[in-house]
Amino acid sequence: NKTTVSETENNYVQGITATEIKVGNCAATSGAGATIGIPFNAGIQAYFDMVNDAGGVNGRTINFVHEDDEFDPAKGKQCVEDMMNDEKIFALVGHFGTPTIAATLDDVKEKGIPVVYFASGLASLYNENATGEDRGIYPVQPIYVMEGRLIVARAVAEYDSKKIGAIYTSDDAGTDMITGIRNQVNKLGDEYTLVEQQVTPGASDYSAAVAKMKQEGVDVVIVATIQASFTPIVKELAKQNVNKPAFTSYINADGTLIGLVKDDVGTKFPIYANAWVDVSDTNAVTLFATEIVESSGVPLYAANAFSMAGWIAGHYFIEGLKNVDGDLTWTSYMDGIESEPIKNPFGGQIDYSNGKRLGTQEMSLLKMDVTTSTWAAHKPIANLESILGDTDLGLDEDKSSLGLYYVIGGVVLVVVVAGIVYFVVKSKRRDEE
Amino acid sequence: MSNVILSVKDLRVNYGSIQALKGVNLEIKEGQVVALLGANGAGKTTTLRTLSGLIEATSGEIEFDGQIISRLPAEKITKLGISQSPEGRAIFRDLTVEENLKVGAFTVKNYIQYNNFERVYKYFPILYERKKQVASTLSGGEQQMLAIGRSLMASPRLLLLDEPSLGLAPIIVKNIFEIINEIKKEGTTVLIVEQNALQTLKIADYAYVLEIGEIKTEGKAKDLINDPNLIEAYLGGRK
Amino acid sequence: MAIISKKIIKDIFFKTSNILPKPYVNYLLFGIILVILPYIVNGSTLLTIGSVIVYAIAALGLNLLLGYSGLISLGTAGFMGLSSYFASYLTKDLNFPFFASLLISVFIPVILGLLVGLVSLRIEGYYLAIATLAVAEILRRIFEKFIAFTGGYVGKTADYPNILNVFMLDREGTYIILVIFLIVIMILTHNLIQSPTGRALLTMRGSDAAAQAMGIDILKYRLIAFALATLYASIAGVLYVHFNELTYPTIWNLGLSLNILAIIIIGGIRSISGTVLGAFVVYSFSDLILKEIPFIGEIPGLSNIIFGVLIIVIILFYPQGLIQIFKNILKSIFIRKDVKASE
Amino acid sequence: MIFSGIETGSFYALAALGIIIIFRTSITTNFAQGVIGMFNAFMATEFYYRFGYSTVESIILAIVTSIIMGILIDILIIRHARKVNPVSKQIITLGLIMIIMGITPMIFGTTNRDLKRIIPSGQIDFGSLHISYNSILNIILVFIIMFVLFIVLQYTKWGLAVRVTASNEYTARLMGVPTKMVTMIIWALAASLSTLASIMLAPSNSVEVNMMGGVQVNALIACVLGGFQTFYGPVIAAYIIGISSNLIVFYISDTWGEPILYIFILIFILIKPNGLIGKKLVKKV
Amino acid sequence: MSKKAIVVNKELSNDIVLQVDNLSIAFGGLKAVDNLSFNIKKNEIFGLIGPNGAGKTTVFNCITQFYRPNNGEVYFRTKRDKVVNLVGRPVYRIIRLGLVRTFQNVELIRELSVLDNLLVGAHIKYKTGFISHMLKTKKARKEELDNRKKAIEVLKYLGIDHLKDFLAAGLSYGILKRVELGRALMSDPNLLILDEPAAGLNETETEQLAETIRKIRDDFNSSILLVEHDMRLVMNICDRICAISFGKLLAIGTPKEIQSNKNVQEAYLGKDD
Ligand SMILES: Nc1ncnc2c1ncn2[C@@H]1O[C@H](COP(=O)(O)OP(=O)(O)OP(=O)(O)O)[C@@H](O)[C@H]1O
Ligand SMILES: Nc1ncnc2c1ncn2[C@@H]1O[C@H](COP(=O)(O)OP(=O)(O)OP(=O)(O)O)[C@@H](O)[C@H]1O
Ligand SMILES: [Mg+2]
Ligand SMILES: [Mg+2]
Repeated sequence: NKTTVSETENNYVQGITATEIKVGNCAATSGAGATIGIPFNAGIQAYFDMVNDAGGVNGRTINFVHEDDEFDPAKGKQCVEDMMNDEKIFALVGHFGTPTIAATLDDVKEKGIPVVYFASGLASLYNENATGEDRGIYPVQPIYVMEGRLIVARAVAEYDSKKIGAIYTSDDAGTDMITGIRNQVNKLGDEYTLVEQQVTPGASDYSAAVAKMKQEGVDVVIVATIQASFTPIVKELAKQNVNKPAFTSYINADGTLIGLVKDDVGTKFPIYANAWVDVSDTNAVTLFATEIVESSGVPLYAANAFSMAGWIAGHYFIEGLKNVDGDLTWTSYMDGIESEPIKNPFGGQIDYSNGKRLGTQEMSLLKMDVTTSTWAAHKPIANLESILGDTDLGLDEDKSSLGLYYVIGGVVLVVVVAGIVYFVVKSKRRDEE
Repeated sequence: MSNVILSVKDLRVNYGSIQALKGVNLEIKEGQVVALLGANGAGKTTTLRTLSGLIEATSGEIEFDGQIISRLPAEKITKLGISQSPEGRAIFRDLTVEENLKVGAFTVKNYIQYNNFERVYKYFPILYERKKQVASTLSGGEQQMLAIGRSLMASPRLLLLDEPSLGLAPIIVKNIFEIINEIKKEGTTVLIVEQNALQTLKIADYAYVLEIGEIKTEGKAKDLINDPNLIEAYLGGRK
Repeated sequence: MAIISKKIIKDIFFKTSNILPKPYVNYLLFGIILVILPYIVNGSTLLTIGSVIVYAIAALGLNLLLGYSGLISLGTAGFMGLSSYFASYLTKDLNFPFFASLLISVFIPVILGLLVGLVSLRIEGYYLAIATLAVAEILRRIFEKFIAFTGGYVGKTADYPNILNVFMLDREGTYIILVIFLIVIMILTHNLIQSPTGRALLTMRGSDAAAQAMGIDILKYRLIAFALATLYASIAGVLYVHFNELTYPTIWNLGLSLNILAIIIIGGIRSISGTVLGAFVVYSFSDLILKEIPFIGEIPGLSNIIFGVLIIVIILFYPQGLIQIFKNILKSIFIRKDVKASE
Repeated sequence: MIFSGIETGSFYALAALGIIIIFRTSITTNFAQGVIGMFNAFMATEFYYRFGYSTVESIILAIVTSIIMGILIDILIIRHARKVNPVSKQIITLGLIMIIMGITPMIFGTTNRDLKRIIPSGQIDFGSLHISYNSILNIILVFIIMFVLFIVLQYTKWGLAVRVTASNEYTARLMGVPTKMVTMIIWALAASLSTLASIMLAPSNSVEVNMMGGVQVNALIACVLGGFQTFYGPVIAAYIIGISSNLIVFYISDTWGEPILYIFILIFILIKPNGLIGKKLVKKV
Repeated sequence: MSKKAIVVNKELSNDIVLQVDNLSIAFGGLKAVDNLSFNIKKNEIFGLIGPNGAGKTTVFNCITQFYRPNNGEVYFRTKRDKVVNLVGRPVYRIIRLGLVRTFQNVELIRELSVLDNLLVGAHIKYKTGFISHMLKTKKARKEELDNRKKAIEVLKYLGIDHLKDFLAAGLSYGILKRVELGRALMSDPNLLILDEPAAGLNETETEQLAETIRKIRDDFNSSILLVEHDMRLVMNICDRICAISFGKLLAIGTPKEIQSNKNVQEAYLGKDD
């Protein structure tokens, strides 16, 4: 099971030399996205540092390069091309940001470069049977639509809730999750109802959405949002005394968030979060904590969900590498990573065999513990099937075909309004003159 | 003989590469009315603006009442008692007449301000009638009166008037010259720039004639008025 | 030899700085330089320069609007975004050919622009600026939420244009289309601002009263100004989506509108070459130069800070824009010598 | 919900007031208003967590730093921008945004932070309506600040000084108005107003780089809705936006609430082009 | 105003160019112009005088439709010898009829050269639209060339052709006044309205101006209506003068008659020393 090093350098695939494997990514390390990008990359770097300190993989150390794309998909696209064509990296590790991923998915597939770990739960990454150029895509994080379904399952299983409230952001995470939530609620049958409210990420007032939850008297509230909106929504729930159990996405299963909300929430209501990582395995967590602090020098990153995600990204890439048989090429790497299920350092595993590209499908449930400021393990890792006995794991997205009619209607409306305003202005002017 | 209140030594001012004043010397005695005459573009306005501190001189010295003011900012100079009715009126267009006058009295105490209001309204009754009107809608002449009135609001010790008669009806122009006489009696020193040279010389004590940035002639107004050559040459007037 | 080269340089620079007539030659020359670029620079630099061209086109429109008619709009990004979504929707979802899609994609924003132009008769100055900002915000919300049409936060993709089924363009080909659009627009704009229309716009900006007294119909010229500004912006939007192969709601935010405003302020208002120069400074300085400097490039955010400082410094010292530096330098080099020589 | 609209409206109002007073002295719309507040909210957390001051002390210290920041911005930049036209000044504030956005993560790191309430807990109940003491404090505080500012600006010599500085700075100096001082005070004041807004907003949100984005846009729109000519117009408009956006979201549409509100506002300013309070100035030729 | 008011065809005796009938306008409570009537004959130089704030500029604004009078009509004989009522017409249409004005505070475009400022005055002469301008069609080029020639002629006429390429921003007030006059002349008006053309000019310049105004009347075959406070100029060149005060008519007559009118002396001229 050893990779043999070719004699002549010419035979190496891009990014590979006798002693080094160059991988990279493009993430926002400045501006608004820096909150995520910097710790994420620190996590990847920490894992590679650890591997390199131990002598690398088969005599090759990992050289991780990254560039700032400022969360601008156009820049991200440029950057990814840079990485693939100029930096000549072997693989993209930790492909970052939904818009950039959506914009570059075709490019990376065309190039055929392996991409391990997407920092996104974009639905189009989901593929039950990848062949050909789709093969190089290796999602690790759960797909948001799937997560939406899982959250509903958990809410129902925990509280037998019939009336489910959901507040979701209008971004990709929120809208994909609400798709899964709707989907699952529908599947559950008529006795289950959904009250949904959309909010704008980064808004300064969420009281209307929360008031709706209160008015409708929901049994549980699902907070299907990214971190920036999670805090204010939970605070608003507490403020308005909605006091119903809250369920949220793994995105928010982040220790730093507890500090932000615990004073407000106190013991008013429990908050649950999905988790695809199991932090109860103290060995794994300690290893991660020591390595990340040593590598980045930032103690806070030891409890940061994004640096942990980066760590996992590094882990999956390396595990795939270890399984490679023969010369290291893109194909052999793909064969390697598919050859056996890869364990997540923090519980669970992903099987890429037979073209399965499903991301993490099983998650545990955490409960916020305000006294210790931690997310305590509440239910072990499980998939939809084992929670509700639901066997259909697909993601049937509901795509409405009304788009075209709306577009035409909108266009007509604009033209008509323009015409009316023109005549009004004209006649007004005639009056005035 | 009264003492010198303002003396200007070798004042030079540039606009970019254009030299507008090329070494101007002036001396103004307290309580006098002094005229500064000269053709278009001679640098009269530039002189006044420099005195008020709106333009910085490249070199030279301005001394007001024993204090060097050439490097002081405009607002400090105004506080010392120099007030100007600028060329082009420069009223605050979006403020009312009353507010404009109030700003004119920014540097003086409230009780003085009330007296000054009375005085300005006495000089220009039309301003009293228009006191709540937004200044930009005043007629041209009314705006001019407002600018002059505003400069009086500060109870200045030295009043600088830049073409005060511009756009005013003949009857008001006569008034203006009477007003100048009146405030002179109260002890205010006046430096006046006018196109209307003859009429100005009639009320002035002393006059300077500027030509392209330099003082060409100076003398008692009485003497200059009788010097037809001078009037012909520099002021472009006959009669 | 040296003399000849100096003369050539002089000719070129003077013409580009609009001192001599017939700047067509210079625009074309500039275009040729741009076209040669792909053979010199690497792929990502090409992408950067492509974006510069796109934003330069939008900025030329805003320059007409702000510099000539004196109306300020903060809605540029909204209009660009709208046309980009139309272009993507029409070519990708409905399989329209490139030119048909271009026409339709540009039509809608222009109608909206005309609407704003109508409104500008009643709302002026900062009210108009913020009102256009509100329009752009509404459009951006539509981009975010009207998922069936826009793809929401995932964004929407497009392909390199396919012209008449004959030219299936690749990136370099699309880039050349960009350059052609830019040069043609520069020339047309140049013609326009030197014409009675340009004068009428300037008059309107300087004095409403004088304009009307001289027979200039304010409504008509405001509509023209807005129509052209949105036309340019939406052409830029269409080119953006085809060149970058994607469009995404958060690109089209207030920041972009402000950046396009920054282009004309930094480059030089009422100057075509200034606008293009400004676009290069705003959209490539940071990527192509600042980030390449070792220390600055390594610390995230530092290049932004330096660029922010740079913008402020430029405005404080060159309120007329960077193009002024060029003109000054050229004047000091050539004119003085010429005067001496002719004496 | 209406009440929370009033509270949010107060934040908008503070920010709008900051924008409007800068507009009235420097004749430019300050796009950096929000990020200045954001930066100083970080300062407050820094005082609280790193230096161990109490919440109130931290807030006061943050206000002090914001005043210093406002003064610095004026001395270093705005003062030298007299000859710069208003539109270019807007771009200067854009440059400020870039600088502050770049510096913030360098100084304070990239994690979101928490800022405590002044009154940590307790609420008044009216039936199903619960209003926290802190909200009441916020609202009262904002009302007092507005009232004092309004009196000062409308009825004192300094208020007049502010208005003439905007109208014509050169002539204002000629009248003895220390315009440099006026702009400096105004920038300091604007910075502290926006800081106050961000500090009041922070406890129900969290302190992060984008926290003031929505406030900034809504404050700008409030200025237009209220009219640039008075100080109280934008304040009233800010409350209208704060309250009605909640009502529209609640009763009409959660997804399209904000666009609908903006469309209403657009239609309104079409009908009343100078805003709620503004009066039309006749241009005389 | 309904359209009817615009198309009224009024009989004007042949030698009258402008007839102002019962013109009134008020701002709030202030009656700026109060029931004023006068007329201007062909090739006449007509002066309008009155104290500050009497309403002279307002009369001009009412004639050129910058203000809409509350009451009264303004009849005008156009270039094509048709009589129209100006009241109710869009401001920008007035110049096409042959009536053009200058402003009390010079309204020139600072960014444009002197020549270009004059070309703005020829705006109504252009027949091509903005698309031809963008494409620089042959017709557009020819038009531009023709107007340019004409502008240079006018500049020569006013004696400022050496300044044609200077930007308006840097020129002195006296010159600017002349440029504004030139701009007005570009449209070949048959009535020229001048608001305080001599303000800020010194005595020599004022005399030159008087000459120029007379010449314009003769060479351009047009009538001239002017407001001015410089009595020497007014008395020197005007054929007839109308004096108003508080918006009301005081007197109409020859300069001599006006000068000796008691009311005018009291309200406007002041007693002679
Ligand atoms: N802002 C300026 N920039 C450049 N040059 C200027 C400026 N202001 C004045 N000048 C020039 O400076 C010289 C003096 O101008 P100034 O206004 O002082 O003359 P003046 O005597 O007041 O003339 P007038 O009688 O026309 O008011 C003139 O040549 C003028 O062109
Ligand atoms: N838009 C307006 N709103 C209110 N009042 C106005 C307006 N326009 C003019 N007025 C008033 O109407 C009166 C007439 O003004 P007008 O400008 O016609 O005077 P004028 O005769 O031209 O005076 P001057 O010789 O001083 O220029 C003035 O008292 C002025 O304040
Ligand atoms: Mg002068
Ligand atoms: Mg007048």
